[in-house]
Amino acid sequence: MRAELAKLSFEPGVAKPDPLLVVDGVTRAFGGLVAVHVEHLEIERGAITALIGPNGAGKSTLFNVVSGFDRADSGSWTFDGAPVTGRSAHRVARRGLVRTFQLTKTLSRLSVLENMLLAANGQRGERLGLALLPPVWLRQEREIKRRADELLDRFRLSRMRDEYAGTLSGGQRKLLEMARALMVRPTMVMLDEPMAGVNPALTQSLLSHITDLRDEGMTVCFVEHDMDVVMGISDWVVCMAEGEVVAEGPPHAVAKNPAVIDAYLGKQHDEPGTEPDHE
Amino acid sequence: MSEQDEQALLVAERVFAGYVPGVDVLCGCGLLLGPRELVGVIGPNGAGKSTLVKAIFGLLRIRSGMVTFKGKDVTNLPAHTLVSRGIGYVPQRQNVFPTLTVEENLRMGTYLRPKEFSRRVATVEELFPVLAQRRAQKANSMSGGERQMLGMGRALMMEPEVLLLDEPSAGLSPRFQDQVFERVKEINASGVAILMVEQNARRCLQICHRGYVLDQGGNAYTGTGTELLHDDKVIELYLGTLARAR
Amino acid sequence: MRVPFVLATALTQGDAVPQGPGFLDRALQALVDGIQFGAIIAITAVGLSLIFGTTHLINFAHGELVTIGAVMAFFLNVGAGGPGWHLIPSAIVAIVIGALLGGLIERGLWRPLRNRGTGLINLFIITIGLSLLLRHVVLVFFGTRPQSYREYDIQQALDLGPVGITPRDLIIVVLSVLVLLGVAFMLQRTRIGTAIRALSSNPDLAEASGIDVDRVVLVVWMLGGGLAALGGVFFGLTEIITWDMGFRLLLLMFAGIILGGLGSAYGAMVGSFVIGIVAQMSSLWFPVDLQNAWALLALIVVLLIRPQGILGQRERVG
Amino acid sequence: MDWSVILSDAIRSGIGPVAAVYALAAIGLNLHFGYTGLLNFGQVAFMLVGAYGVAASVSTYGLPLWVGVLIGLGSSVLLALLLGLPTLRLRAEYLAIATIAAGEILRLFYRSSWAEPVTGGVFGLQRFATEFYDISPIPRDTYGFWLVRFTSRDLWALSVAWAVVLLATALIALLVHSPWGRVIRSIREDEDAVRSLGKSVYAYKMQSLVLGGVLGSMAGMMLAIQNQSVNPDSYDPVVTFFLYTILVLGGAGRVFGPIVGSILFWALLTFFDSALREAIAAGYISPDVISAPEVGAVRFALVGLGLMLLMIFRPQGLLGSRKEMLLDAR
Repeated sequence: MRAELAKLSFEPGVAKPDPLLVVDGVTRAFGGLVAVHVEHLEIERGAITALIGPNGAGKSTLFNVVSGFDRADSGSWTFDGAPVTGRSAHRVARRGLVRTFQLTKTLSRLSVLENMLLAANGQRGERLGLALLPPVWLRQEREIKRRADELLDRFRLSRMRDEYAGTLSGGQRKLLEMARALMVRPTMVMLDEPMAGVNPALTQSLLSHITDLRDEGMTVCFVEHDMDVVMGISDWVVCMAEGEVVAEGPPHAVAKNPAVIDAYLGKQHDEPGTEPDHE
Repeated sequence: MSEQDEQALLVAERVFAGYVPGVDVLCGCGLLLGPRELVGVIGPNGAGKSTLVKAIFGLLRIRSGMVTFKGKDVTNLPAHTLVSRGIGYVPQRQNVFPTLTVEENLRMGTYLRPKEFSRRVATVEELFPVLAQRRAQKANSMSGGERQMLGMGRALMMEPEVLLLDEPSAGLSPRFQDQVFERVKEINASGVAILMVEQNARRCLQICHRGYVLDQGGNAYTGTGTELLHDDKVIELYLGTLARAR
Repeated sequence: MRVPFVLATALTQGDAVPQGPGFLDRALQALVDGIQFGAIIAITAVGLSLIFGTTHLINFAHGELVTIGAVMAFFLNVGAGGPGWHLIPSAIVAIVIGALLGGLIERGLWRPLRNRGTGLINLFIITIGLSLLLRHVVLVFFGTRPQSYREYDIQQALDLGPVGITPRDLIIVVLSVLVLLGVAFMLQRTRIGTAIRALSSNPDLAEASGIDVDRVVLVVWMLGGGLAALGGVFFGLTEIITWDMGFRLLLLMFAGIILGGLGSAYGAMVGSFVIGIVAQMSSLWFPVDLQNAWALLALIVVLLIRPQGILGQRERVG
Repeated sequence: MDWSVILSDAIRSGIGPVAAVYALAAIGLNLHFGYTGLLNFGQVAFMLVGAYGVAASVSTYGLPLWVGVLIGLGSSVLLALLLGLPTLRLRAEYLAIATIAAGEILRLFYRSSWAEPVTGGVFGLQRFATEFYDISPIPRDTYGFWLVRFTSRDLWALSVAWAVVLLATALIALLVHSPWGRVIRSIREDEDAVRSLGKSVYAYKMQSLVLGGVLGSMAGMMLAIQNQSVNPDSYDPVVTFFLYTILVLGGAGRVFGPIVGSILFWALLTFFDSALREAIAAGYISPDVISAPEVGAVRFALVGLGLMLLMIFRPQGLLGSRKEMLLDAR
């Protein structure tokens, strides 16, 4: 995967060999502020793509637009070859594009296990008529439970299985949300700051989860601020600043890209008037 | 530094605070701000920069620790009391009253001393000429940069001794960012001590006298702007291996 | 001289044209009645809207503030054991009592609950409890019998071309409009009014600007209580005083507020007039006892056709 | 004061047919508010269309009772769809105001002179449920224990009503613990999370609204059948407020909350009513302070006060858990 991507030219909007998500001319403005203006962006299938950039670069807004949680002012995007422009959030999710949230959305007054069970798709018991006939869905429910327990185990949440999700710590919520997204069996997961608030001990296991997902064939796109994380696991890095994609490429190439450094630390200004003055 | 310690205007010591019960975002943060000083607080996202400013300004309950202003304990006092004591604050995003006109926004700045309005408005409009041109315009029709100017203008209406700025350059185009930093310097030059939280570390440190680098809710480094600007450890904190790869 | 003439024309018209006045004349009359009804709704709805704007509380007990205003004025005016004052001083005292009651409820109930961090939905249900409580306390003291004020009860209509309006109703409309203009002036031009709008616009920044939010909210409640009491007196004058008059008006207030855009005081004013006019004009085609039903239906229709416009912009997620 | 009279009155009311009717309507509301988080303040509207579905079908059109029941159920489904369509996508407060308005609109329409040929207008309709009482297997007599006695007619009505309540409770218990119920409860917690997992929140809210509305309409039918009469003015918004009080008293989002709430609500209400009347009759309370006709108003005031105090001091109700309440994000 990395080898194939390494052959591309490292510039914004470059075409990928096998793109899963293709974004074209998407803009979104709030009031006078243009939060997102992405000319063209392709997310490669089966790879881990990191979306980086300073605060207010429009990463989350792009996530929201693509996942159907916000509307775009213009533009179109396709997922897995199908147009999903303007589709409502649950339809996008059903197509296999599942996202998590920067501020976790755990279901407080449901148990951790129930949070997991909710996420499984194609549940017969979720239909009102069939819900009344437990024999119809109990077997499926057992299967889902087994899967949920596996994931909880993998994410080290088994101990909290029967607690209210509202009692989890911030980091545990992040883990639960990620595990929950996997219950949907998505083609692609979009993780909005998956490491924020997770303690360093858990970060390592979370990282290995993400690479495992890729190795299992899933496409991962995540917003992250921790550069060690980004450099460590990404196959491809997309850097946004002021709503636009300013750089793309493999981690090592992006790390050398002056546009990225500028985006992060602010552009260097060396005109005489701005020298710091000290007493 | 010790001299500054004694005559510091604003001091925060070992502050613990957070939004969710049981989860502290700030774990023992502290800083001090001397008279007429311009101090920057930088650090990676999620380090607790904005949270620190909110806690100092009474918008978020401090669980333990202390904030003093001019030697008096002001921990957990309501924001409006701090305003009357001489602290101004410009929040990060929602920094204006969108449905009010520019003039009304400024009027709200002198809410506690309405008689001062005409005198102060002249000063503020001199600093931000754009506000004078747009007096009757609603704030929600202004651009992000203009809003930031209005937000600062509003906070300056009370003639504060200390101004707290929460990421003044966030979401602004580079041209406006330059303008904002220019204004921050001017405000500081006029005698107002400024504590500025910034995302744009380089620009921030270029104009600051001193800086604090926050990491995971505690202070990581402190030093003068130039020191920090050239400190590899700071760059590493931001960019991690990205910096090392350089 | 004019009054007998009206009667005479009515009689002759009645003899000559059995259908009564033409459609246009009836429509104009309904419009005038609608404006008058709308003015009363508007006076009461503005306070409700300001309370929502500043605290996000849906105050279901607002109707009771209207009733209490009307009943207080009644007690001072003609109540057994009351002082038997003229209606005008009675009304003024009732307004003061309404303002104090509004302030008392805010200070004694809502502020402590807000400080405890009680959720908005719980607060909403508490207002329903308060509404039940106040309404039935009024019922115990006032009784179920509808009553009228001693003054300005029965009047001859002035003949203004095709429409007629009693001097009392004309004065009510004029006074209502003046009061609404006064409220608008206060909101637009005074320090406290600007602070109220600032608080509705951005509560955190209001606090950060040095505005004592609790005090501003107290003022809003007192204003809301006073306006509700005034509206109650007007409503009692134009129709009749009953123990549940405010509750009957409450849904129309909400209809006006939602029609004009939740949280905007001027929207509430405009919306209330629309509701009043819809109610009265509906009787041109439909039975009079369905007036309020049509007005409420207008609310549902608005929710159906432009909910997004009323809600304003969708909020950002994540 | 005769305490045995007061107590037996309270018990009779607590287990009587009216308590059963309110329990059933509250079960529907519990599905809306307690499980889905929908602020339906027009549950009385569903009761109204149910009651008139039966009454008008039988009285006005001479149809058999069971057809009336079907018509009542059908109208409640229709009402839920009409109501949900504009409001379920909006913020919770809009649903509250739209539903309460819809209740008033319906009441005003049903009582208008316009609808009089069908609904009997302000006079309502009477004597349409003889079929129901004709099939009663209970011989004519009075039944009960101690001073708590019911006529055979009431016993029949209350037996059927409580049987329906138990069935509905079983239905809800089954539903909320099914995957369907899991989605519903998740919507109450965070709609966006549910959306992000590929569930159509709108469709589930609509299903909940319809189902709870149908239960409400069944309650309305039972009330109409018990009284052998319907009158539009007994379906005013206060009924919905009572239902909320019942729900909060028993515990919202609890399977048995509505039953416990309703029994307790009516027992307490009657207890106060009866005690006040006895106290006035015995001269403990001067008629100048509260006269006998005012007792009704006083007890409504107490309901309001009770609802406030409950929401302030024990919002989780009798059966709810404090821990869960503290996690309530709303």
